[in-house]
Amino acid sequence: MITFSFDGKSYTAREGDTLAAALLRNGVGLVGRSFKYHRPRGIMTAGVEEPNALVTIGEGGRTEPNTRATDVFVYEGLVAKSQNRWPNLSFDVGSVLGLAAPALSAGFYYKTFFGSAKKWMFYEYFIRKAAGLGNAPTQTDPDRFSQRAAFCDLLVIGAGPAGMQAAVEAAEVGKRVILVEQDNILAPSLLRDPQAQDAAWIKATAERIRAAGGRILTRTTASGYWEHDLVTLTQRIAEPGQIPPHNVAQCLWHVRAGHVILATGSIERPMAFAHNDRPGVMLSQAVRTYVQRFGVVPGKRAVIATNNDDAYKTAQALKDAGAHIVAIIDARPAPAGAGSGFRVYNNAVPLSTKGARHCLKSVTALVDDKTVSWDADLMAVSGGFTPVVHLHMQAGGTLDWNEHAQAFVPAASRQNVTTIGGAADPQAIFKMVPVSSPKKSFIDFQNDVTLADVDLAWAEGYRSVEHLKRYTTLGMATDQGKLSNMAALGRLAEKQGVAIPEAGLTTFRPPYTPVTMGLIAGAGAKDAGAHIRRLALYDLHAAKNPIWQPLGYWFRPRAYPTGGETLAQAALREAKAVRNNVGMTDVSTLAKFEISGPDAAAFLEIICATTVSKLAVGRGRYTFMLREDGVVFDDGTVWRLDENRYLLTSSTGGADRMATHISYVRQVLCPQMRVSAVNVQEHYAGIAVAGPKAKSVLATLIGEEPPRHMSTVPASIAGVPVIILAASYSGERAFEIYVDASQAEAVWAACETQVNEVGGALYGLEAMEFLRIEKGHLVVGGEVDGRMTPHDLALDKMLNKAGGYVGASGLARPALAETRRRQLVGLEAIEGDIPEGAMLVTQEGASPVGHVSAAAFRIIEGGSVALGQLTDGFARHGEELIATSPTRGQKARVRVVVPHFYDAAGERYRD
Amino acid sequence: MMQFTCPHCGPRAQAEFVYERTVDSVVALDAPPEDAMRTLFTRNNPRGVDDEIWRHTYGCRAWMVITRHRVTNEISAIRAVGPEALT
Amino acid sequence: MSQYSAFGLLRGAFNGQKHWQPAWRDPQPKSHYDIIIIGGGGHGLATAYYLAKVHGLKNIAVLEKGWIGGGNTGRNTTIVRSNYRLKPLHDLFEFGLKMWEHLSDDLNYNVMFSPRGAMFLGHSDADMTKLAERGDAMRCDGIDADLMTRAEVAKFEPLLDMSRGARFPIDGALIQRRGGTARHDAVAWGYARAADMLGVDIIQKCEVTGFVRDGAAVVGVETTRGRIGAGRVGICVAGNSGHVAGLAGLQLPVESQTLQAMVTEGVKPMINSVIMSQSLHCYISQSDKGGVVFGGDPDNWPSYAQRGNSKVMEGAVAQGLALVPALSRLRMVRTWSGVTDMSFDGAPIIGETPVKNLYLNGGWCYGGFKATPASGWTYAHTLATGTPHALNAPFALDRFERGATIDETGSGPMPNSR
Amino acid sequence: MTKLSISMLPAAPLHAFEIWGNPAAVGKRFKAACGFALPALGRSDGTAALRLIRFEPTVWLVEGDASPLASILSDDGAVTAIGGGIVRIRLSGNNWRTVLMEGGVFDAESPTFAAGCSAATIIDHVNVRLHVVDETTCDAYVPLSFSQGLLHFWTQAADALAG
Repeated sequence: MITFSFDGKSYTAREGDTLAAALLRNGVGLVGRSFKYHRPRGIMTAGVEEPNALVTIGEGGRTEPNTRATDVFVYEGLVAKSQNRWPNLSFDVGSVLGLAAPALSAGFYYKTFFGSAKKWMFYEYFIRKAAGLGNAPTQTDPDRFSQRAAFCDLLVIGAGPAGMQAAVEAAEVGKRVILVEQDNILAPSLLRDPQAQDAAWIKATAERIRAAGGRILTRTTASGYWEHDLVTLTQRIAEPGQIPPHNVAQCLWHVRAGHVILATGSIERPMAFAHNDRPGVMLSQAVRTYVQRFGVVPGKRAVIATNNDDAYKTAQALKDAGAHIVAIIDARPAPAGAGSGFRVYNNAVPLSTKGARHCLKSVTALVDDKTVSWDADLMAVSGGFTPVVHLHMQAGGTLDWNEHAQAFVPAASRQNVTTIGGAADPQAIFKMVPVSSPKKSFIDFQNDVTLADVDLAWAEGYRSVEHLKRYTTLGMATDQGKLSNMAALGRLAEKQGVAIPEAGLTTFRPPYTPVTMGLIAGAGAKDAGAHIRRLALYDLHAAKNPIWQPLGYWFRPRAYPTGGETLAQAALREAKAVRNNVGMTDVSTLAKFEISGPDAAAFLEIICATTVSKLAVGRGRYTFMLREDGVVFDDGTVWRLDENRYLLTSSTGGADRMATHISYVRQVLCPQMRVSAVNVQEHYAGIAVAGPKAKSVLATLIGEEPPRHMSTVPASIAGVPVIILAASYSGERAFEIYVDASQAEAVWAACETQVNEVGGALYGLEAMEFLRIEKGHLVVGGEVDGRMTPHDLALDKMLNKAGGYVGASGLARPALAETRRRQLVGLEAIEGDIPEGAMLVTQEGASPVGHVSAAAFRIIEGGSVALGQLTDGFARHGEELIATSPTRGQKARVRVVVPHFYDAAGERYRD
Repeated sequence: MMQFTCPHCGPRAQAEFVYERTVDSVVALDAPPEDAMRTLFTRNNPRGVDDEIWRHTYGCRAWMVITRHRVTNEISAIRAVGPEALT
Repeated sequence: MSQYSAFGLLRGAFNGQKHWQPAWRDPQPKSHYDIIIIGGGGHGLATAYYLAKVHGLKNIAVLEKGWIGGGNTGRNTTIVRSNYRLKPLHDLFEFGLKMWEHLSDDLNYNVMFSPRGAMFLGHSDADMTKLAERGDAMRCDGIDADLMTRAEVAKFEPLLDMSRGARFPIDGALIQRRGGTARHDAVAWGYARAADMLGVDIIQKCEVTGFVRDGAAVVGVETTRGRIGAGRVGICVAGNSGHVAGLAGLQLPVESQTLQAMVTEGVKPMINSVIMSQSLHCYISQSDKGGVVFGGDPDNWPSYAQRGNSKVMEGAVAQGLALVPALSRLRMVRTWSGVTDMSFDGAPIIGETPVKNLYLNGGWCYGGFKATPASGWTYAHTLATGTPHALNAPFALDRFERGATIDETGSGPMPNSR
Repeated sequence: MTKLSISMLPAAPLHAFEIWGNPAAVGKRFKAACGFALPALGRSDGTAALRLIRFEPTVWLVEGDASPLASILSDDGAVTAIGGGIVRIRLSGNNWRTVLMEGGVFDAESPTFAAGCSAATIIDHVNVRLHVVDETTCDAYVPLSFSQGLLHFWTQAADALAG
């Protein structure tokens, strides 16, 4: 015996019970409330198509709202709660909405609640509160969700007898086979309807499949059929709300199959008649499942309504279990049902039900144009069978109309998929048309859509099946229209006076059944799939407890505060160390490419918009790269390490983009070149040493005269080979030291010792930003914003006059040469501090003429300075503007100046 | 998620590949400026078959032309692009 | 035709709602129209409505190959906002946002525009500066935008992960309080009903298969329901612009890509606004029915298939859960995909084409829904007068080759991220 | 089933050996100098002192002493050091294939992916290069910046699977 609770009351269940079976076993008939009118609802089905019996399972971060009671197996301690009711399930204040139903027809909200948007929001507040079903958890999910790939020759979906047979045959001829069953046992239909195969056959067949290397996954639903025979499977490792082993609650399988067999069976259809939604009205096969598989008899006096033979098995099962079959209402003319031993009424269709205290009391039918009523506490309904063609259709397959079964069946597919069993060949039924009052004849039970709603949509011109669905919300509930679709199509066809296949067809898209969001996210739920990239020197930085700053997926030290410094204080101290003394920083994340071969220089002159080939061995230069449309997209430096070997650096943020660009040019545009372009971004860690004392620090470290500005030499520090590039971003004499990342710690330590020796400091990105702004250096993502040309950034004098670089054609576009373009300027505060990102306006209230792309302070003298983009900025030096940030309530008066605030002549680079 | 048969690696999941551009948008380095910009900025964009440049970025890093139907995702051809094919 | 009102519904309560008439007629196509709009989505129907209402034109048809509102109008995440950084964009979208505020009354059809706030989260100081820059650009042009502190964000959306240790910690947000969502289908149906009342012929199941030319000029269209003459023809089929323009021999700076979105099972209110992010590419809101609506990036490769991709969906959901962990145990119940015109600067194209009498409205990338009223208004102006409205003049087709692109993100002439 | 052991191998010099022309001639020179042929794509070959693993059409990953390679290439290719950016993670035990399916898209469970085979793929968003050393050992070559994260990911997956 298993103990569980529902709405706070404790019950017991048997091993293997679904929650629905357990509730019925305990005589609980009222389980939920409908979405719109809050009508009392019970258990209607025994499967994933259940529209009514939705409950919230579990507690805390494992709470799963809207769980179908028919699709959760009871475990010890399961906690279930009813939902969409207040104050409780049997007395729900929301059910007053049912009284207003005559006014709340389909799409009523389109026709009222006029007035301003604010007024609508007032009404909407109440509508939103009434809508929804369960409550989402508010705590963090304590479990993980796994995602796995699998490959097979054959994937069989549905482990009924047909599916198992197909799986074993393939496995035993050496194929890789996966067999999937959404129930927690194989061949569950054999428990409902005992057949030739028995439990022993199931066990033996499963063993044969496994012995042949096949994989069997139960409690696993094929939820999506995607391109090229990729099928996603959702596997429940733990039941909803249950604490899973190893913290993994579910697994999402991505299965690439050579061939897919769908043995997915069919779903029984309800019938449309008045008050067909009352607790106690159930689908026939569901009733049989509860009786035969679970040993639960959901009623004592049963009326069966059917249009086919299958429901007679239900009658027999009920009778065998001791229930009284009051009547069988068979839509078919005599002699259908004759000889069954039951009281059969032919030419009979259900009209309505009556109830009391949320239980069924009586059923009324139309028999040969006469009304007949019976007292009953259970009604088992079979309106025919809808093949589960969802996956076939998701795969892009078409459907055929099967007149005997009044159902769509799979036809051609462009993927390697075959449907077998009941899904391909459903049982024959008798076509019937609803005759009862459409107003209370529900077809979408959860969303409370009635035949009258379909009729209204039709009358108002919403006649395509998609309009109908959208106008009435039919099929939009958590059961995804599994029960309602055919009823709606039938009514639509009736209105149009055409056959169902001509009335239209809705498309099935994934998922087949709703899929837990955490499972879709998988491991990505924790970090959005954006893994942090860890610096080679991470441990050394972390030991200093810096303030970190994200840059793309990297995190880099922003500043190294000491003694309670704020970020700004630390950054200013660090920047001053660079200006006055020496500082060192980690520049490892810069993009780096090693370009080798006889055509290396020629190749670089395609990538770079500046000249390269004139560089002598051991020399380097600033360079920038253009997109094909002529816009600047990155900048960096290029160094000639050897006769045929160059090192190209570019920005961290653009590294991946630049790597792709270089590969594209190499592989697609210049396949004939004799060149090797290797991405060495992570191979080399980089350490920058900058400041007036940088040269002497370097000299000590390498034991020789450091290279002059824009020169490079190989050297050795702490016994480790390094490359020294004499380059400066800060505006001071500076060096970048590149070293194999696996040996970088020793080099960093040696540098740090020397820097400390002379009283220098580590500096982070914030100080670097101060330094480069003051110097007037560009940053990709700031001044280089993907909209500026070399001319706009005053880089045009550096363009390779010979052309031939990527972007040369783009630069020739006429609008790029017109006036009124934004151009790079410097800004100097006259009054106030310049807010970064502020708009530049000529006067209060005017539309902006530019913006502040980066703002900082003069490091030594103080005073707010900035870089910006300004319309026709080159011609506006000296002009006064306002830099205003209304969102922050900040502004400054500024003067437009040349964008160099520090050592414009570059004298500090000279030794 | 589609599956592409990489000319070098065989059948691989689309997740290993990155779409880069259509073949009709490839601007040769020596294209005249006017043609270059028209090529860069306009596409056939057929509701049918087109030649696309994809890269096996998370695999062998090679570039290839994939001929694909934009509605059915049927792949009719894949050919390698790049330096002299090495075996 | 009956006016929609609460009174009408009450009256219906006593007659079984039997007095309602079709919301629009189902006319046969005439042999000639002054203006034909190709495409019965929100934009096309809005264009027809404003042509009739503002420009007084009487002889207009909207041709729809399927059913109205069945393309991207019915396949988006229903977000309405005007919070763009660049002036031509925020001016156009703001013009539209102002129209949204009165659209239900104007159309006598409740489009459920719900301005509950559209928020961009910032996850670093750099993000917050970028958001301030965007907000400042908007504010200087008279558009509402406010920065929110961390504490304000936490109060406004209590289920966001506000922990400092989050992968994308939340440092604040830029909110446009006048932004929000609307009911997408209602927009198409409301415009259709209002246009129909003004005499516009809305012709469904009528696919354009070619253009009728007289020398250099277009003088009509071939359709699955026969040839129809026209004074001017306006293409308005975003997603399929490349295909339809191709029938006229035009190649566009557009690539069609799939954009998918999804919705969870309905739950009681948990998300109050529209949540977007400066660093991530997902957007989250909750519908009136309680479903949490999710969107992400387009698929980044060309496609006309209205089908999603599992990996792209997984990526978008992972991003959403990183922001709102409480979504973990909700279930995705439905997915849908639209085919979007990805233009090569991320901005739309509205204006003339090189072919006389043929006009284009497309290239909306994944931002078309919110623009519906503004798009219709400016396109109607363009079609009625033959010259663009000031608001859509910057969005000319020739801007790419001229070098006057409107590139909000600065990502350049590729419809994917590179 | 033996528990999977997942560990980082010590840093080692690794090189990219790229050919841009005359592949047949280079192949001949290589075989003459090194005693084994350049392996085909998706394969490895070599000795404890020098092993080449081919993950790309024109590039081989070189493990071991790369000093003789430059002269073999002459003007037909180049050798570039890349080892600083790559961490080698060794998965040894019976179920390394199962672990590699977690967060992956490549068929590491295929019987044809056997000793001496190599493949580059993406696992948990990281580009990973795999080399099957023997039936119970697979080496993964992982970008340095993602290596700690991937090590954790595999360890967690192995623990869950071991249960």
